[in-house]
Amino acid sequence: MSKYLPLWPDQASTMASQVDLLYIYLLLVAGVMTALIFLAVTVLAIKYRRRPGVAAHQIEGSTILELGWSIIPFFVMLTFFIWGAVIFFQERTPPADATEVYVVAKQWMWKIEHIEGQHEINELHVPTGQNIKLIMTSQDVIHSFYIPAFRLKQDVLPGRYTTLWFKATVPGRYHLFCAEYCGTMHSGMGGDIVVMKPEDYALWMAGGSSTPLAENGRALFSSLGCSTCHRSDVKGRGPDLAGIYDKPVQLDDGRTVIADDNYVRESILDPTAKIVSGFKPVMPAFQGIVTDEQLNALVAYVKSLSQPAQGSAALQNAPATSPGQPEVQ
Amino acid sequence: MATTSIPASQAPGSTTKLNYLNNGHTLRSWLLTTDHKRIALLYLLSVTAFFFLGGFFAMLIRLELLTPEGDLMQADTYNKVFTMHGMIMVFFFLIPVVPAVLGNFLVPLMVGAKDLAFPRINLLSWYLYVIAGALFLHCMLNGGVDTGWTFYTPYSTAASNTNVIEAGLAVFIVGFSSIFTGLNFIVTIHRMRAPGLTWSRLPLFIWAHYATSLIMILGTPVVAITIVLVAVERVFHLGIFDPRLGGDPLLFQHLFWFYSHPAVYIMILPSMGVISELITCFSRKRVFGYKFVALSSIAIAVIGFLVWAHHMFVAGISLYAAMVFSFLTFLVGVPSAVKVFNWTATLYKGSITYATPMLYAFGFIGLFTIGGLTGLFLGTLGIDVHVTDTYFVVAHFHYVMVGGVVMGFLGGMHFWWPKITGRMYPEYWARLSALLVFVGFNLTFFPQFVLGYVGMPRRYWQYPPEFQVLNVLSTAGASVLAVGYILPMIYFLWSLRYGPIADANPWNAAGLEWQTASPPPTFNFDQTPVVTWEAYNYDEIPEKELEAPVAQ
Amino acid sequence: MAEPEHNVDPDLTIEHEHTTHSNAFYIAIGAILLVLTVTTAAVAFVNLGPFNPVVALLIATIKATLVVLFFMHVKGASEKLTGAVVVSGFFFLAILLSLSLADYLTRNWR
Amino acid sequence: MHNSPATPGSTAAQTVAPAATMDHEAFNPALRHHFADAQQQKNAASLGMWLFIVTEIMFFGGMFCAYLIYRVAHFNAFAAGSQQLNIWLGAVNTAVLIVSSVTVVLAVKAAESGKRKVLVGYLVVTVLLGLTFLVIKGFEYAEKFEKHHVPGPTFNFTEKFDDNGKQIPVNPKEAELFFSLYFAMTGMHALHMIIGCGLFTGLAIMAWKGHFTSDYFTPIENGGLYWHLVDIIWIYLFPLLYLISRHT
Repeated sequence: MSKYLPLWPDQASTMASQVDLLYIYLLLVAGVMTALIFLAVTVLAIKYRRRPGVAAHQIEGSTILELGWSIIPFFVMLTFFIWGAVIFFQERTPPADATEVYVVAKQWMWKIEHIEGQHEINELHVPTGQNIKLIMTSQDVIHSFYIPAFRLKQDVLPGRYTTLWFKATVPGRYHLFCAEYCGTMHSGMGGDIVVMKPEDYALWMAGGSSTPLAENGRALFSSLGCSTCHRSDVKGRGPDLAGIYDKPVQLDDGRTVIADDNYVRESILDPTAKIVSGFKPVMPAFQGIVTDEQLNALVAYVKSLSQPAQGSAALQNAPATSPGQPEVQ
Repeated sequence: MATTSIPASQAPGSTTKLNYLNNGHTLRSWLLTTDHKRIALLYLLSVTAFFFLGGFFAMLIRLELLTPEGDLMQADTYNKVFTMHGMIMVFFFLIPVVPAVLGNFLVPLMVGAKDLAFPRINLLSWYLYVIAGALFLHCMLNGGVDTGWTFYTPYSTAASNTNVIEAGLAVFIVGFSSIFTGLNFIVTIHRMRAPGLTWSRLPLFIWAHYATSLIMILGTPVVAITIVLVAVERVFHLGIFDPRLGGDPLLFQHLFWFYSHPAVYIMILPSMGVISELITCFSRKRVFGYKFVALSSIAIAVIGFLVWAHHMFVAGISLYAAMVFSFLTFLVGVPSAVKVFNWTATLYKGSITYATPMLYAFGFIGLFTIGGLTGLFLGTLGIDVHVTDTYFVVAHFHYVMVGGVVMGFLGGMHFWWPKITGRMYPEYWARLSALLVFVGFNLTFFPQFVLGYVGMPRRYWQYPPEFQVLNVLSTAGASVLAVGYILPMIYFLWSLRYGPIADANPWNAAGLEWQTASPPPTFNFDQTPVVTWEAYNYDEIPEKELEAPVAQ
Repeated sequence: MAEPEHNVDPDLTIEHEHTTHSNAFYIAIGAILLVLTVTTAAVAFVNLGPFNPVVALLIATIKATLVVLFFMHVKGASEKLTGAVVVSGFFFLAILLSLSLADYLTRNWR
Repeated sequence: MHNSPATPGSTAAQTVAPAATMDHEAFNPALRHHFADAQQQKNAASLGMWLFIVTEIMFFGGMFCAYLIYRVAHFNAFAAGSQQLNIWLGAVNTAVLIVSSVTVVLAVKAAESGKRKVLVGYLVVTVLLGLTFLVIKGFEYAEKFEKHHVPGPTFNFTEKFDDNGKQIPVNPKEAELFFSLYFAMTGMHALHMIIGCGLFTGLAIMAWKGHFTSDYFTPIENGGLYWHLVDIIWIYLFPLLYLISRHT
């Protein structure tokens, strides 16, 4: 793999090898098909070139043959579909133990917030061997978070969260690109994914002090006055948020939704959209009041209220919060 | 036939026969004509102009990408250049090129009609094209537009401060030009066929145009209203597609691709029709499996409407919708594969000559095979996530849209040039240009597959240095390709004056259009033809010395 | 042969005569449409739960069908093609609506 | 030459001017040169019109798609917006359009039986009904302006969604979306009505001048198809826009 003529991208995530395997399978099938057709056209064109006195032999067609070359390719393509869908399903299903990282895209930079509080711009440090889940949103137009070495890409939309997860395998520096056209400096909206060995990563994490995201969220939660209504004692005018994350919520209009990232986000920005059963629509909308970064902190905090001890670095670092027992102010 | 079809108004043996070309020479007789053949030529001129304009932008893109730094132009300029390239090539060249030029000229001839069903609407559709084109040129000179040809929201409605509305209006108008063309074709094919010309006797060119017209009629209005909504949102700051104002940008993508994916089939189907004509003629054979090939056109048109969200696999659509659309995408592969296999089988036991049109047909099969097969990569979910929005996609759609459509168009132009002008083109130069186009095309776009898989995103003005070698290769190929495209321009013009005179049927081809004079009289046929034979009845056509018409 | 027969292909020979009805018939259809309009407005004020939009759309479709069949003379036209054109129009509209909705309804947001 | 069209008379054709041989029907001023006969011309025009109607269905279909998806997404806001529309004006307008469709179909019948004055009468009544619709629509739009329900900088929506007496506040942005679609859909429909009125005025003048006979009235027929289409679109717009969750 030459530095000047790269023919294959680096493989740096668990997904990369899977995608490459499927790609090689497709290359083989496509290569064979192309070769067959090119060969057939060439051979037939030469063999049956016009010769004086030799007329063409008319053939109407052959239903069996034609059905054959309709149905057989279809089954071959079915294997592409199934294999591709299996990989896609994995790519779109983050494991439960993934460490969360928040990504905010804007023209033209990537702002990254680790749950432990580290902020980065156009760079993302991750350890090998750990599942990382990116929770991404955009402040303006559509962007797309693309890491070729991981074979992963996800559009980042304004107004909602999209997610991407991976497990890096090989330490190194890899390209991060914006893959959805987003204006003047679209091609400059890139950066690096820095994959480190866990011990190096721990060192990097230790450098510089920062407040965990959920802790920021907790501060916001009280400064914005959320804590006056969302409380666990009966006097609360809003639903208690402890333990609701990722659980079904019964709505006023009879529907049930899962309280995932997007639901929490929407409920902060536009509280009347999905009212929890038994509560009145009294909460003011926070659209335009909180920034995307603050929103991420609030979402991280709400989540931390539902997290058991394991897999939550944020919680262990958060002093006033003990696992499973949300505080009431 | 050529001699028997001299119109009565001309004395036999007279050197000039009355035909659609010399029936009036004033500018007015051209600009107010309702003759489908003249309108086809008007389209040919305007479409060619836009092709070279779009090609000019393509060269700018390739030159900028010679080096990793953005050194030839500013980022803003580059964004406008690729947007202009895309919009011109898609809306002003690829969509109209085959239907509006070859289709306009040949559909009435092939069905044995005197004209299209609505000649004045046909003229109107050319004027709409011209108005849209003028509007677009004005927009371009006025600073251009930088949204990419896809107009993605909210960039186009809230972020871009270029002439989005004017460009949108141009696309809206040219859309109606396309709708009217499609409407005219469908009515003509249903209502104006010569006696005896049953559906099962129609040339495959007609079937392909019928299928294309269906898409034009069913799809274009949706993109038209979508662009209206984008313009309205931009003017009044509404939130139809802007999430900050309650809308959803993905709805725009749904509506846009509902048309714009089938639009690819608007482009490619007519070219497939051309290829069917070429392959049968130059192998002197009936097409292998007429019904399969004919119905595969309709199948492509219908299934083509079910697959649009495969452009949106990473856009944030639901996991399940993505799987459904991926599956449906593979369905559309079947009729496309059938066409390629049947063309190849048509060669079997034929009597094949390698005239230029046939070289283009071979080229089409080659490029479309690669383009189609790489489409399967993109339909495969796991692969698409990696390669979508990279140069892999760029390479894929150029193989299909440029490789397919332009090969078909040039092949068709060479094939019907004697019918259109009454002159033969120079065979030697034509073969050379066919070769240049094929080689240049592959040199330009094949490296882009590699570039895409190693991760270079599309619409990049500058890129990491390790991608340079592949980009240089691509630019080098583009210059070969450019020569291949400019050559036909020159020798076609040359042949208008110096080309050998063609008789009514220089290729000894089947099909009604070859049974009238070259160039045809204004009303196409001296007498309404009555069809008593099947399509491509090459077994009933006696051999003829082919050396004569093939010049050089 | 000089005067070719035009009835070689059924598609080219359809006698496009729509069955005209009496004025009274058209007025009766109009009256039914008016009654349906009143009905749909009235039903809107009755709480049928999730069936309100269903009933409203059902009535609208009945009205549209009446207009298409009798006012636009699709019923009784010896012309099968017209019916096919109308049906295909609504068919592709249905594709647009249902496949887009398929995405929205299976998303885990909104 | 091979398979020249089976016309032994092709040599005979040389004695006649090409255009003259083509026209089978000796004299019919409405017959365009490229059609074999009036029937073919009429069939072509009719099919063309129907195809145009299909494009119109798809044109409005894009907006119906947007409407459907946002109605599902922001039901409360859409219901609140709908409750602010004037259902009576909407219903009256529906009735006006239905009556106009009846007059159109009667006009076509009059044309078919060659009754010129009756035809003109129905056409004029149709135009008047169309104008009535537009005037009523104008009053509705004026009301929206007064209530600041026109999307844009002045938009203001404080009304709540009244769900069986339960007052649910809605996001004004989402309500604005409802009114955006309301104005886009009814506006595009009104534009079609305006075009229709112009078209029918023209047809009435042509009919008055005696352009149409019982053999040739294709423009009346096709104009009628257009009018009915515009009617059908309104038949759907009325329940979709005006009748969301009215049962309070």
